[in-house]
Amino acid sequence: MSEFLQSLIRGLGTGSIYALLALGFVIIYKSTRVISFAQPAFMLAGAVLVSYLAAEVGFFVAVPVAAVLIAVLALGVERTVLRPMIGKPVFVVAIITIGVDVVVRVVTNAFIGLDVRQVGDPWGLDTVALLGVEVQERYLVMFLTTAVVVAVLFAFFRFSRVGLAMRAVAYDQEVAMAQGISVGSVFALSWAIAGGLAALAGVFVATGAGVDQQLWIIALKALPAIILGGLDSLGGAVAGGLAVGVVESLVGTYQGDVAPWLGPNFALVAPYALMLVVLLVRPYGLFGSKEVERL
Amino acid sequence: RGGDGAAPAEGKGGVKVDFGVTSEACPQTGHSDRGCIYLGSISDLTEGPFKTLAVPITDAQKAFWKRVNDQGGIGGYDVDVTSYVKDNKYNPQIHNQVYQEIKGKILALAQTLGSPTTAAILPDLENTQMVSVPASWTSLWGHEEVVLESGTNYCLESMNSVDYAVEKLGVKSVMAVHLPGDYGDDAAAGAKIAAEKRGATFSSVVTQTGQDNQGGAIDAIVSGKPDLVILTTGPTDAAVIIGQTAARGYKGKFIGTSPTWNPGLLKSPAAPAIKALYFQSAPWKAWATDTPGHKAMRDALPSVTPNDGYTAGWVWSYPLKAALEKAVANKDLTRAGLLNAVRQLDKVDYEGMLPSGAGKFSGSPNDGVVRQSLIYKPDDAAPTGVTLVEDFFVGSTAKDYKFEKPCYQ
Amino acid sequence: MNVLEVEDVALAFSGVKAVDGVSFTVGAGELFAIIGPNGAGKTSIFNVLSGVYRPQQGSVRFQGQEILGMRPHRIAALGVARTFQNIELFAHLTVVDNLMLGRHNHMRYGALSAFAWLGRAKREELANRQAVEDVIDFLELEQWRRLPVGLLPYGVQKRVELGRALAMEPRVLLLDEPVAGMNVEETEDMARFVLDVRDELGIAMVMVEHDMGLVMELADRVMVLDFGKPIRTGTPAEVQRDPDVVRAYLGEQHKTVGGAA
Amino acid sequence: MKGLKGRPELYTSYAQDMAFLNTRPKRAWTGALVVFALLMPFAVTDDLLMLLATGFVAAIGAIGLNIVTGYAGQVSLGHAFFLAIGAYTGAALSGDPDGRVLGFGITSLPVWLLASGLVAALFGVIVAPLAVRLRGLYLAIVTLGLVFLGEHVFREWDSLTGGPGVGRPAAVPEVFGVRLDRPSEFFTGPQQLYLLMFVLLVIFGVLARNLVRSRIGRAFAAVRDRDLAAAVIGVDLTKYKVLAFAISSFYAGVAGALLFVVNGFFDPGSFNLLLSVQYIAMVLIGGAGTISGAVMGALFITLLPRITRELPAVLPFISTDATGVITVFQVEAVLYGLLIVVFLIVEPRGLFGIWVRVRNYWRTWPFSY
Amino acid sequence: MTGVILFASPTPTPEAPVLEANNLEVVYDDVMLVLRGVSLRIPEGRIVALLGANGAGKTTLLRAFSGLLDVHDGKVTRGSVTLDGNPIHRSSPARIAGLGVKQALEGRRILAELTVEENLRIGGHARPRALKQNLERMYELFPRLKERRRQSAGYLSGGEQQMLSIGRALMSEPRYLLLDEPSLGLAPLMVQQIRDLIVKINEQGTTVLLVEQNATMALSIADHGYVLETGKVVMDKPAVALLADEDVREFYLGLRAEGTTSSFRDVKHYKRRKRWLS
Ligand SMILES: Nc1ncnc2c1ncn2[C@@H]1O[C@H](COP(=O)(O)OP(=O)(O)OP(=O)(O)O)[C@@H](O)[C@H]1O
Ligand SMILES: Nc1ncnc2c1ncn2[C@@H]1O[C@H](COP(=O)(O)OP(=O)(O)OP(=O)(O)O)[C@@H](O)[C@H]1O
Ligand SMILES: [Mg+2]
Ligand SMILES: [Mg+2]
Repeated sequence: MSEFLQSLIRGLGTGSIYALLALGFVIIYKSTRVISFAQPAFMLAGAVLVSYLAAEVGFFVAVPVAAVLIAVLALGVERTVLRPMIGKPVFVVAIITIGVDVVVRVVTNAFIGLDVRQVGDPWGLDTVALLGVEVQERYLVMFLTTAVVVAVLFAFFRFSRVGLAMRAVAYDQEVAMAQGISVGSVFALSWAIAGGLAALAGVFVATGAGVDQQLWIIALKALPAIILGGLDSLGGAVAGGLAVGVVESLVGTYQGDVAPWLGPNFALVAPYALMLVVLLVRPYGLFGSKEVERL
Repeated sequence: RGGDGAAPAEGKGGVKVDFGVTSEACPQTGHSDRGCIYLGSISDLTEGPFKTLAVPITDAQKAFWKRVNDQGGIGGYDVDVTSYVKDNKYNPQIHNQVYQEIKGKILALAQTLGSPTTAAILPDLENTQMVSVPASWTSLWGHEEVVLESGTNYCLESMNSVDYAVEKLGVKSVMAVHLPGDYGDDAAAGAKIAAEKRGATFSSVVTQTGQDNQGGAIDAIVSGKPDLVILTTGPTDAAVIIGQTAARGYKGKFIGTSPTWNPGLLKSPAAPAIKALYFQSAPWKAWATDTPGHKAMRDALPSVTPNDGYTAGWVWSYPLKAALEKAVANKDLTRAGLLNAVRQLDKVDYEGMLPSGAGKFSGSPNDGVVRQSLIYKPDDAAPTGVTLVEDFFVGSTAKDYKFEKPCYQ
Repeated sequence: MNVLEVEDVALAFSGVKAVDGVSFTVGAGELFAIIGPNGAGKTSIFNVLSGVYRPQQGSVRFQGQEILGMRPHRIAALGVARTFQNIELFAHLTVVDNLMLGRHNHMRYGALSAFAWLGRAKREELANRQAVEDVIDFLELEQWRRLPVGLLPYGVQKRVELGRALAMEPRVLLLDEPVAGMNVEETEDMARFVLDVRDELGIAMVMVEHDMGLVMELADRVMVLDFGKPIRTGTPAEVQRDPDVVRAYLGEQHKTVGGAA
Repeated sequence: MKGLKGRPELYTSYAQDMAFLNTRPKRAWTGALVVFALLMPFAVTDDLLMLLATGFVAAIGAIGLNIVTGYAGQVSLGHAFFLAIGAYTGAALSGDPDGRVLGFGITSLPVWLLASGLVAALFGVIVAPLAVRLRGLYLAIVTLGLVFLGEHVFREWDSLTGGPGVGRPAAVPEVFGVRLDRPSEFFTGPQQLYLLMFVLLVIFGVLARNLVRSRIGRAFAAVRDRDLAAAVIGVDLTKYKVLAFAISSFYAGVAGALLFVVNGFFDPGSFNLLLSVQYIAMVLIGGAGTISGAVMGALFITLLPRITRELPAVLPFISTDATGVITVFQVEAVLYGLLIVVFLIVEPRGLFGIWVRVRNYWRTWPFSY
Repeated sequence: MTGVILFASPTPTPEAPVLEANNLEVVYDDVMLVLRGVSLRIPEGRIVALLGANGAGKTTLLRAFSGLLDVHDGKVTRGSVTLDGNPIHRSSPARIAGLGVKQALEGRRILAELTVEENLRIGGHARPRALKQNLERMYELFPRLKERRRQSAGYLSGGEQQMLSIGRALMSEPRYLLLDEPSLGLAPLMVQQIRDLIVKINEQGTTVLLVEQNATMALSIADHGYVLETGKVVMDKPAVALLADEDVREFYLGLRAEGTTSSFRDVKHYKRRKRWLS
C-alpha cells in the first residue's frame, strides 16, 4: 500500500511538471492551432538560465526572473519568426517551430558546457513524511506550484476577455481582427506565457540531478498529455499531464511483476499506449472540443 | 568517375604513400619544410548524448598531435587532425556520410566515436585498411585489427570492479544497471562473469538515457536491494539513480565506469548520496596524476577545466603515433603500410599513463588486451572530482579470463 | 411512379426538433420545392435524404428501396445527388476534376490498375471524361475548365456544383438554395439550367430556395415547413395565398409573384 | 502548331490532355532531367553519389507520405514507424541466416523489396481505422505514438534489431545474383547503388503520379478537402482512408528497406520522432500535394546537412575550429534550423511554389506585372 | 427614413464626419489589380448602398475600409481611405475597429466551435462595458439566437448563422457598419426584418454601407447608391435616381423596361447589354 502511495505521489509530482509543459503547448495551440515544437528548447533554456542566475541572486529570485526572460525570448521568436506566418498553413508553422527549437537548443547547449549544471534549489532530495509515506519535498513543491499556476491561469482566462479572444483568433484570424482583436498581441501573449511555463517546468526537471543537454527530451512527454486531455483544454492539459505522470510511475512500479514481457522501460511509452486507447473511445481526448461540421 | 583508387606514389624521404599524405605542408602547423599526414576525426560534437565527452576528447587529440608536430613531427611529416573533423550527432547514418566525405583525403581516423556509429563504417574500414582510433572502450575493438584500442575495456573493467567489491566491500549480490548496447551490455557481461565466478547473485536491468527515464531502474534497485550496483549510464542518469535510491533508503554501493562520471555531480542534490555510496572504475588515471604523459597533457592544455575526457583523448592517441612512426621507418606510409605497422606493434610508449606492456597489437587479442583498471571515489577537492583508492590492479576473474571473443555481441 | 417517398420523418438534436413528422413524395420528372423560415429544417431534410443525418423515426424510399440507414456514399451510388447551401466544392481541384469526382461511382477500376494506368483505367477515364465534357457543354463551363474552382466567381461555383451533381447521372437531384447570393443575371442563368435539366434530362428535383420569384415560377408543387413541421403542401399559387404561410414565412409586405403561374 | 511559340498548347483529344506528360515543355524537362541524372555517376565523387542515392530513397518515402498527407489530407507523424517496418523486413529477409541477428538469406532485392512494402502496408491497414476516427493534429500525434511504441519494441527485440547502440546490417542489394554494393568491373559500389535507387525512384514516382491522377487520387483529394461532401457524392471515406494509409505505408516500407542499403548498417534508434518530422518537412518544403515536390523536398532535406557543412568554408567570418565557445559544428546545426525557418517563411508553398513562380514569370514574360 | 436626401455640399470640409475612399487602387498578390481608382463617401448618419456584379470589387472595398486587405495579401497602391479626414489605410484592423468602423464579413464567418453566445461576445470585444446590455438587445432582435445560445454556432442553419453574423457586427455598436450581403440566404420575412433593423440602427446613429445583391431591398432604404463594375465606380447617384435608372432596373432589379418582372422561362430570348460599359 505504501509502495502504491509512494508511486502515486511520485507520479503526481512528475505529472505536475508534465502538466506545466502541456499547458504551454495548449495555450499556444488555443490561439494559433499550432503545436509549438520550440517548447523543449525554451524549457532547456529556462533551466540553464536559472543555473547561471541562481548563483548570483539565489534560487527564488532566479526562477521568476528566468521565467520572465524566457517569456521575453519567446516573444522575440514570435515577433520575428511566427508573426510573418500569420494565416499560413499550420503544419508549415509547426515545422518552423522545429527549426526554432534546433537553433535555440544548439545555442543553449553552448552555455551548458561540459559539466552538469545545477539550479541550486533548496530542496535537494530531502523528504518529509506525509500520511505515513516518505515524500520528496520537491514533488510537493512542484505539485503546489502547478496548482497555483493553474489557478491563476484559469482565473485569467475566465475573467479577462483574452481567453475568448484567443479562441476566436485560433479559429478565424480575419474574423477576430474584424472584431477589433489584435491578433499579434494574442499570439505574443500566448507565446510569452508558454515560454514562462516552459522555463518553470525546466527548473523543476533540473531539481533532481541538474541540467544536461538531454533535458529537453522530457518536454515530449507533454504530447501524450495534451492529446489525452484534449488539445485545446487547459483543464485537459492538467489532467493529461498528471495522468501521464501517474501512469508512468505506476507502470514502472508494477509492470515488472505483472507483465515483464512488455520489456523494461515500457513505462516510458505507456502514456502513448494509454493515449491510443483513450482516443479510440474519445476522438477529441478527455476534454477537447469537437470539431463542428455540418453541411 | 568516382571510386577511390589512388595509386601508391613516392612521398618525402622515399616513403611510399597513397591516401591522405602530401608533400605539401599542413595548412596550420607552419612547418613549410615538412609534408603532411591528414587524419580524420568523427565525433559527437553538437547534439548527441556523448557531446560532453566528445568535445574534450577532440580537443585533447588536437593538443596531442600539436605536441608531436612541435617535437619534430613524424619522419619529415606533420600530422593534421583539424582539417577533417566531422560531427556525427551520434547517428550511424550521419557518421557514414561524413566518413564517406573525408575518407579519400585521410590516411587514418584519429577518432571514431561510438559503437553503433563505428559499426556502420566498420566493413569499409576493413576493406580499405583504414586504421582508426575508437572513442569507446568496448571489448569488440580488441578483436578488430584496424581499430586501435587503448587500456582495458568495459567488460574487463567491470570484472575488476566486482572483484574489488567482493574483496574489499564484502558484496554478495550484484546488479548491473546499464544502457543498452555495447557500452552497458559489455560492462554487464563482465560483471556477470565476475559475479558468477565469485558466487554472488547477479541481476541486470536495462535503462535508457534521460533523467525522467530512470524510474524503472530506481524501482528495481530499491526492491532488489543488491549490495552492489555496476552502473553504466550517463552522468545525470547516474545522479538521478543514486540520489533517488538513496532517498528511498537504499544503502548498497555503486561502481560506475568512466563515462558515468562528471565532476558536476558533486554539486547536485545527489552529492551526499554519491559521496557516501559511489565508486568509479577507470581504465587509466585521472587528469591530475603525476606521470610524464599526464604532465605533458596538462602542459599542452593549459587553460581548460579539468575533465577526464581530455585524458581519454590523449591516451588513445599514443598507439596511432607509434604506428605512424613504425610505418615511416618501414618506408611505407600507405594505408596497407600503416596497417602492417600496427601488426608489428609489440608495445606502445604511453609515457607512464598505462602500465608497461600495454599496447601490444601484434599478438592475439587475449595476449594484447590490457587487464588492469583502477578504482576512484568522489572527492570535492580533486580536480576532476575523484581521488584514487585502488591503483592499477587485475582481479582474479580478469586475470584468468580468456579473451577470445567480444564479451557481448 | 414516385421517385422519392418520404414518410413521417422526425429528427431531433438534443431536444431541438429539426424535422418533425415530414412526409412527401416526388414524382418522376417533378420539381418539388421546400420553403420555410430559417431553421425550419429544410437542409436537415436534405441531410436525411443523403444519409448524413439519421432521423429517429420515419422512412425514406428511393425508387421503392428503403435508403434510411444507408451510408452517404451508398445512397449517392444509387442515384441521389445534391448541391449544398454553402458551396462544397473541392477548392483546390479544377472544374474538370470536380466533375470527374461526380463520376466516381461510374468507374470501377482499382488501385493496381490505377498505378499502371493501362487498359481498364485508361479506358474508363477517357469514357468518363467524355461524359464530363458533355456536362461542361450543357452548363456552359468551357472557359473555366482547367481552373481550380476556388478561384472562380461565386455564381460560377454554384454552377459547377450543379455540374458535379449532374455528372453523377442522378435519378433525383436535391438543390439547396441554388440562387442564394446571386445577382439577377446569374439567377436567370441558373433558372434556365434548372429548367433545362428538367426538360432535357427529365431528372426529378427537390429544391430549397428563399427566392420566391424562382420558386413560384419553377416549382410544380411546394411544401412549406415551419419548426420542422409541414404546414402546407400544394401548387405555388395555393401556397402563397395561404395565410399561415404568409404569417410564418412570406411576411405581410410580400407581393404575390410569378405571373406565369 | 508551328510558329505558335508561347501559345497555350492545343489538344486534339482528351487522351492527349490526360496523358502522363501532357505538354511539350513537360516532356522536354523530364527528358533532360533523366539524362542529367544518368550522367551524374560519371561526374561526381562516390560520397556525393551515396548521398544522392539516399536522397532518392528518401524521395520514395516522401512520395508515400505525400500520398497520405498531401493528397489524402491525413497528417501522419508515424512515417518513421512504417519506414522501420520496411527496414526490418528487408534486413531480416535478406540477412545472413547464421548471423548474430535474425536473417533468412533471401537476398534477391525484388523479393525482399516487395515483401517490405507489403508488410508495411499491412501495418498501414491496421493503423488506418484510427484515421477514420481522428482528425488533424489528434491523428498526427496519435501516429507519433506509434513511433514511440515502435521504438520501444525495436529496442527490446534485439534478436531482430541488434538492440540500440548495436544495430544490425541492412538489407543486401542483390539483383539477379549480383551484389550491387560491391564494385564490379565497370562501376564502383556507390555508382551502382546510385543507378539502382534512381531507377527505383523513377518507377515509384511514375506509379504514384498515375495513382494521383486516377479516380483514386481524386477521391483522396476530395477526402482531404472536405470529407463530408466527398461522402455525399459517393466516396467511401473509410475505404479511401484505409487505402491511403496502405499505399503510403507501402512506399514507406519500400523506402525503409532501401534507406540503409547505402549505409549498410542501422540502429533501432534511427526510427524516431526526428525521422518522421524530417519526412513531413520534405513534403512541406517540397510543396504538399505534388509528386515532384516530394522529390525536391527529399533531396533538399537530404542534402541540407551537406550544404550546411560546406557553407562555413565559404563564409569567412566563421572559424573552422572544431572547438571553442561556438564551434563550426554548432554553426552547422544552427544553419540547418535557420535555413528551414527562413525557407518556409519566404516560401510557405515550398520548392514547388518557387518552381511555379519561376514558370509563371517566364510564361507571362515580358508582361510580368 | 425613406425619401431622398441630397448631399448638401459635394466637397465637405475634411473634418466633417465621413468615411471616405479617395481614388483608391488595390492590388492582390502584387499582381491582381482589383480597384482602379475608386472614390466613395459615407457621410455620417446615412445609409449608402453599393451594388455591383460578382467580382466587381465590393468586398475588396470593404476590406480597404476595415484594414483587412493584409490578410488577403492585398495592398493599397494608390489613393487613401480616410476617416474624418485622417488616413486609416495603414492602420491595423484592430485600431480601425477601435475607431468604430466595423465590417460584417461576407459569408457569415461564424466561429463554428464557439457557442452562439460566445460568438456574440466576441463581437462585443471592442465594447466590453456594454456587453450584457448588447447581448440582451441581440436576443431581442433575434429570438431564434436566444433559443440556441448555448449551442455550437456551427450547427445553426444557414439563415440562423446569417442572423448571428449580423448580430455579432452590431454587438460593438459601431459608428460605421459595413454590411456585406446581409440578406443572403434569409427567408423573405427575415429579409424584411433585417431591412427594418438597418433602418432602425441607422436612426439610432449608426452609419451603414450596405453591399447587396438584393438591390430592391438595398435601394429601398438607402440615401445614396454606388454601382461598381470591374473595379470602377460607374454610377454614383441618390438612391431614387438609381431606382429610376433603366440599366439598374434591368440588371439589378430584374425588371424589364416596361416595369414587369421578366419570366425565367424566356431568359434566353433577350440579350443583355450594359449601356454603361460602351
Ligand atoms: N447537426 C446539428 N446539430 C444541432 N442542431 C442542428 C444540426 N443541424 C441542424 N440543426 C438545427 O436544426 C434546425 C434546422 O436546421 P436546417 O439547417 O435544416 O434549417 P433550414 O431550414 O435549412 O434553414 P435555412 O433556411 O436557414 O438554411 C436549426 O435550428 C439548426 O440549428
Ligand atoms: N484574396 C484575393 N486574392 C486575389 N484575388 C482576389 C482576392 N480576393 C478577391 N480577389 C479578386 O478580386 C476581385 C474582386 O473581388 P471581390 O471579392 O472584392 O468582389 P465582390 O464584388 O465582393 O464580389 P462578390 O459579389 O462575388 O462578393 C475578383 O476578381 C476576385 O477574384
Ligand atoms: Mg438550409
Ligand atoms: Mg463580395
